[in-house]
Amino acid sequence: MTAPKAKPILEVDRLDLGYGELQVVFEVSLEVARGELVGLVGGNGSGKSTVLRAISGMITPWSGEIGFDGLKVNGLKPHQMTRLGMAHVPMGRQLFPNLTVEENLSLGAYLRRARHNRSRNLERVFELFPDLVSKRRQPAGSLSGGQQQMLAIARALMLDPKMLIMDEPSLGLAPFLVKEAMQVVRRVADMGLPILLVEQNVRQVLLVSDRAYVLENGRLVIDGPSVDLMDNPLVKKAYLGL
Amino acid sequence: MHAALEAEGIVVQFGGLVAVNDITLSLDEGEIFGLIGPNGAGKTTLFNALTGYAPMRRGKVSLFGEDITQLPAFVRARLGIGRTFQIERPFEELTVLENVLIPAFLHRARRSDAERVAWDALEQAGIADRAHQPSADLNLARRRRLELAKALSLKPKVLFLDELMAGLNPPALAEMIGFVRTLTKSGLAVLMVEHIMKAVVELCDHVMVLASGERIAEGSPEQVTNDPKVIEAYLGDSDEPGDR
Amino acid sequence: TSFTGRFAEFGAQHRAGFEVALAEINANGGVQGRQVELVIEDDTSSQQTALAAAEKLLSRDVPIIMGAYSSSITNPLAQYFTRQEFPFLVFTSSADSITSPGSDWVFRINQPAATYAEILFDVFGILEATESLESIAVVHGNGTFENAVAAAAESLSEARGYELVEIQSYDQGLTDFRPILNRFKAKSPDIVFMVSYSADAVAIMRQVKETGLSAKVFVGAAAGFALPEFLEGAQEVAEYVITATAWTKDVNFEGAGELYAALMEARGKEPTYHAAQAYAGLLTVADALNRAESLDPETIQRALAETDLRTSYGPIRFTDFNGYRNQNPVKMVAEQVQDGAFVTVFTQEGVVNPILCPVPAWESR
Amino acid sequence: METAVALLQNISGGILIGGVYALVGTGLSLIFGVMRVINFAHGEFLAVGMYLALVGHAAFGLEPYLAMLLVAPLGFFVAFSIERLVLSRLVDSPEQSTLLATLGLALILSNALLLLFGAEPKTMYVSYATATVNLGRVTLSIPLLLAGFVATMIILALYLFLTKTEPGRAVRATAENRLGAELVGINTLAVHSVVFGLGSLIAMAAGFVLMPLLFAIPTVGAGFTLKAFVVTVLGGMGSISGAIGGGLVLGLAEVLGASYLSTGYRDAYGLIAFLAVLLLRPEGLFGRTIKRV
Amino acid sequence: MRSGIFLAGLFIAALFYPLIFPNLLSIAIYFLLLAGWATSWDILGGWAGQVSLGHAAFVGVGSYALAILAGRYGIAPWWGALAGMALSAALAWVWGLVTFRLRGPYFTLSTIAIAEILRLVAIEEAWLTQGAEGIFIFSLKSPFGFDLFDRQVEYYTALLYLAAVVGLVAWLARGKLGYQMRAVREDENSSQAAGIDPTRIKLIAFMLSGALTALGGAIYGVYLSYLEPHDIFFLPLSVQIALTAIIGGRGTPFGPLAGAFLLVVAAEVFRNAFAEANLLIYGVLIVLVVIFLPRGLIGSWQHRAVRRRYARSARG
Ligand SMILES: Nc1ncnc2c1ncn2[C@@H]1O[C@H](COP(=O)(O)OP(=O)(O)OP(=O)(O)O)[C@@H](O)[C@H]1O
Ligand SMILES: Nc1ncnc2c1ncn2[C@@H]1O[C@H](COP(=O)(O)OP(=O)(O)OP(=O)(O)O)[C@@H](O)[C@H]1O
Ligand SMILES: [Mg+2]
Ligand SMILES: [Mg+2]
Repeated sequence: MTAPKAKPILEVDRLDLGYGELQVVFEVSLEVARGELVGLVGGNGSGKSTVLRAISGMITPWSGEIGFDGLKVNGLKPHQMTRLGMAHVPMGRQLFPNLTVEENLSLGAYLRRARHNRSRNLERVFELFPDLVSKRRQPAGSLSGGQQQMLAIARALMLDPKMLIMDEPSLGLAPFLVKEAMQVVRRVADMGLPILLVEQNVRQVLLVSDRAYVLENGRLVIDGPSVDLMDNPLVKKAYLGL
Repeated sequence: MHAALEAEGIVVQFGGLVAVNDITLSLDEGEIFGLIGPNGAGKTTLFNALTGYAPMRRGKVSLFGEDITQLPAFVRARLGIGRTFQIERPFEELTVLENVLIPAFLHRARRSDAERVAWDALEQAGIADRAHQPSADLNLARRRRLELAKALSLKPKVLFLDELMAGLNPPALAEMIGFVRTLTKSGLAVLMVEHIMKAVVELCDHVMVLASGERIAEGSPEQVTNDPKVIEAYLGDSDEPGDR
Repeated sequence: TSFTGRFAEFGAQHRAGFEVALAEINANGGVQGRQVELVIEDDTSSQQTALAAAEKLLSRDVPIIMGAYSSSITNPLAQYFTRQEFPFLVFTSSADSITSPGSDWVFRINQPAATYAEILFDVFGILEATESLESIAVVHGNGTFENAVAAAAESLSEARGYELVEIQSYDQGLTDFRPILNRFKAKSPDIVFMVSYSADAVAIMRQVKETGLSAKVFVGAAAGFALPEFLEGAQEVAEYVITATAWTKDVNFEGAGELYAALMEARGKEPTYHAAQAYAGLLTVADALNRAESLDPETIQRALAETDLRTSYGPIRFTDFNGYRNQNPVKMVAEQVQDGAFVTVFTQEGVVNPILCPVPAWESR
Repeated sequence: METAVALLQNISGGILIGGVYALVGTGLSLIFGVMRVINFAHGEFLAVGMYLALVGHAAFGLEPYLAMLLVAPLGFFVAFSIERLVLSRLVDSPEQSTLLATLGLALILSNALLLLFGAEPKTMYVSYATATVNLGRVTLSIPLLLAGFVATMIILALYLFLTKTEPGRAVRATAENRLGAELVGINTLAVHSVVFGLGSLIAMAAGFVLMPLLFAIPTVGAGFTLKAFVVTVLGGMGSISGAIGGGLVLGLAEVLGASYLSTGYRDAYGLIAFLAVLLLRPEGLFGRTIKRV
Repeated sequence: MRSGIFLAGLFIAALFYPLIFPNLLSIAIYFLLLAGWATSWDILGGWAGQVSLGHAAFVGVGSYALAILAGRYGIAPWWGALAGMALSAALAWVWGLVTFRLRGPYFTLSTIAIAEILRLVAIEEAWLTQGAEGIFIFSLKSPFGFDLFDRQVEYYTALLYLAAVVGLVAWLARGKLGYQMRAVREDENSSQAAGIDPTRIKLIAFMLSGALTALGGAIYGVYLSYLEPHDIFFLPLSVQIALTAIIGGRGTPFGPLAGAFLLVVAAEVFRNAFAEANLLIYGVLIVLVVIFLPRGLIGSWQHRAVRRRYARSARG
């Protein structure tokens, strides 16, 4: 069930990344197949967010290749990636705090490719996140942390994306919300959307994802089906705190 | 004998919203006091009120018996209240050492003396090896340690830690828990807000649970984590995320 | 002088005057048989650049230095050259303070600010014969020069028995004079006395019409009202305005008409009296250099002091009078806008063309 | 009775002038709201507008208001390209960089005008330059009325654009959160360029409507930049409706101060109002306070 | 340390300048004064992070105090300068108390407004300042027989002034106040947590900055020997002071010096080389510096140096 059969939607090949003169990611290769929920885990500062930033176009790779949906996308800007159908839920959510929940969502469908499905998607999203329905006329800034996280995911879904990448959706959430957020991610994946999920909370990631990569100091060290990683002694020691 | 920090009937309001409602707490030297609760419960706001950043509608705060309710934040800092911020705020243009030097200057006017204090704090927080790195380039774990070092170089008597552990991976978390534990040895009183229950359970002597600005439970970590009200409002019932 | 910055407009006029004068001097064999070279520095309309440029010129062994446009720049220059004991010829800046008290080293061929007011008050005196003029209202910019003219107008009103009903200053670049004009209207003065640079002058006259402010005499002292731009911009509302100027093509100095034509060609458009002043300034310098036996500052200073020259700008000689020092006693002329053109109406010799007065009210034009 | 008429006269004058100030402020406010750039070259764009009006008038004998429509694309293009060339490179630079850059631009623009058109003041003569209408005993200048009217229309159009159209929404989203806007697929750099183009075009439009009233010199801009600052602060930075209020307050403060106090301090009245508002209501007279967590 | 030696060398070289270029003193004096003003401005604008565009007001207060006291009461120029400094410090104190509630661009705009109001006051209150007519400094008491109007004497006075200001700032930068100012600039909340009273630090910075600017203004007044409100309380002068510091590098002890050097030399070269286009080219220069060196000449270099030093130490 987890092995990629068709051509993967995201292919990252030997990526080198860095800031200024400092290299932080070395020869990272990974792929995400259609319909797959893939985790990317690793210690603090191991370069997870950096990889996501490169994929979504916030930084330009030093070398290596990023292929998305059959296209080479190195060096495209975030909005161009979005146009291709890549939705990014970054750390810190990046909502429009003074606009209402509804306005935030409808901006999510700003692009022409999503615009005509706007009302259909809106319904779908409210189904997925019933909490947001009652808040639709409130400014996004007034929502609680957990609700804001939901809204960020919901806004990304409004795009009708081909793929979703998420950076630490559970950061700073209360324990029960962490679980809820993870369940939401799983539900979205079950609807057939491929997801690349970066999380500090390794245990949670391994519980929900199909496959995972482990990054250490900017290099990939282990990868494989999540169930196997759960039992990997190295992972157990370093990331599960067991 | 006075408690290190006492707060009585604290109320904070933002417009019509009562963010903190009538909270009373007391904290002794060497004690670690945990504050937990769902997002938006008012934990940070309570911290802000106690440290002088949020205006209080009502209530009284005293430090070793001295009333500090009316004092501005920087005076409270001088009297011995150290704090970290939930969203870390290093002085970005400065190096790690210089960041820590600033609070260290508080009690020593001479640079060489202040530097000694700063180095001690850096060692204590485990980030001395990065002393000359520009602080803007630090990763999350190190930023947290820097926050801690900054608070420590004030030589505080009471330390407020706002989600110091959030986002740390298990080894970094274990290390940080170790740092905090050693702090209390010298009699420092610690008040911490955390969502990471592991840290709360391992460190705290006493825990208070807030929800919508109200206190809903209080007691030892075991008592609190087993309280059905807390489980419902905060912890959630199962340990597993969804069924798959 | 200034080629860039706030006063660039006048630098361009000066340049035309210099060109014409230089060509004339060198065509006539230069000075003591040598061709004259003119070294020009741009002061970028800034005091400090002017001082630096002055020092630079001194170090280049020029025999004499002329400058600048704005009084605020010429004043520190005059101070500097006095201390350096170097001859300095002022040809445009009109602040009284340049030659009053003045110094041995500073010479000025153009009129001080106060004379702008004087000639106009002389005109009022003439008009009194037929009209009763009693009250006067003054509006002026707050620059050094406008201020000086207004101050002179204030003291002259008192000396000559006019009632000063309003005196209002405004900040440069102001666009809306209506409040001031409405105030004037409430006092209905016989004379409206305006001191402004050219751009403001147009706006003032347009708004005078708009607010319906009528008076028996409108006078515009100084720069703004005497420039061709004023006619162009204000068109019919400029009619009847009387202005004071140092030089026009109609003055009865020999060659004035030819000078006008030459300046016109050099500037590529209507020249102003600033161009003529620059022209006369350079001639004065050449004349002094011609008479000086050597190029050391004292000799040139002495030669300058003994200047007695007739130019198409007018006679030039430096005397001490009324507290002025080394000041050329310029005879101003008054012009009036008649049928869309400046007509010279009054000179020191008396009325040369009829002065239209009183000015008809706006409704009846 | 006389004083009442005078008061009415002054108030109506203040309102009309205020309308033009509002227009100048609106452009600045738009740029600040979206790009967080305090544009020190704003007045220079107004000056560019004046010269464009002159050129249009001289070359084609056009009414300034007609010329405005014809030359607008050119003006927009100039500002748009300047943003592309300079400011877009500074999006991630420290805050003072853009401040400096716009100061540099101001110098470049005003001196380019000096080189192209010379330093002497240029006026434009239109037949209605001094025409007036009478409302009761109050006299109103027709060019000023026209200016006030056009200013209102432009501001209204801008308001409708921002609130009612899809691109307008993209502009607001960019103003709220640039990264967030990128993530929903908005090309925020393009939005910046367009906003800068629009904001500057509005300044130029103000130059157009002022031309029949005023005169153009290359250095006319600086004073208007200052006025625009006053307007935007009075009204609340980044708020379009605030700019209208700010413009009116400034117009009235100046006219009434000059009429009933002393004219020498005329500019000070606006500035004092500005300081008072800054200190008492930093969000502007008409701004809403939006507190964030 | 090394930069200290470098600077001492520069200072000694500067002592000989008048011997080498006896005819280029005016421009050197202006450079020294501009560098001094920019360094003073930087105390507030760079170190404490409050960008002011109203510093010409302090130049005005300093020069007018000297001119009025010397001209009207025959008071010695050094007392006049001191009075100007004291007055400026007092002005800065009031000014700061009123405006420090404002942050970022709002503070900047308020400084423009206040300086403009002061300009109007200087024009309108002629009983004090002689208004638009301007005020002359004709004669001054000569200390130790030096003629203060002599360009050489002015040069050395200005050089001493600059050396004192730069020295003071370099010394401050390493000490408590320097760090407290930077803390306030970076984050006021965090600095409160470090026990710092941000308002007090900003006030100190403003008063120091104002007083030192006024001292330079007093020297400038003597150099011009004629003051006129439009030229002294001039917004472009305020802008140039800020520009100099920012181009050189905000919050670096020697940045303003470098900025002044670049701008003065560029202005002079362009004035001679490009005639009427000189200010245009000058504007282009500013834009280019901003684009390619966003932290200013020294600032960008320092920023890179810190990182390089760290990268080296991390590797080694
Ligand atoms: N903007 C930046 N400038 C310079 N260095 C950076 C920047 N952002 C990140 N880094 C460095 O790059 C390295 C990788 O950072 P990254 O944020 O990708 O790690 P991460 O795996 O996402 O860790 P975290 O758990 O902290 O989110 C870290 O050492 C960090 O210090
Ligand atoms: N400055 C403010 N203005 C208005 N409302 C505020 C402000 N600060 C906080 N609030 C509101 O007060 C409530 C408590 O917020 P607080 O930040 O204290 O929550 P918290 O318990 O720290 O949550 P989290 O765990 O997500 O950090 C929230 O509803 C928040 O929206
Ligand atoms: Mg990360
Ligand atoms: Mg919190």
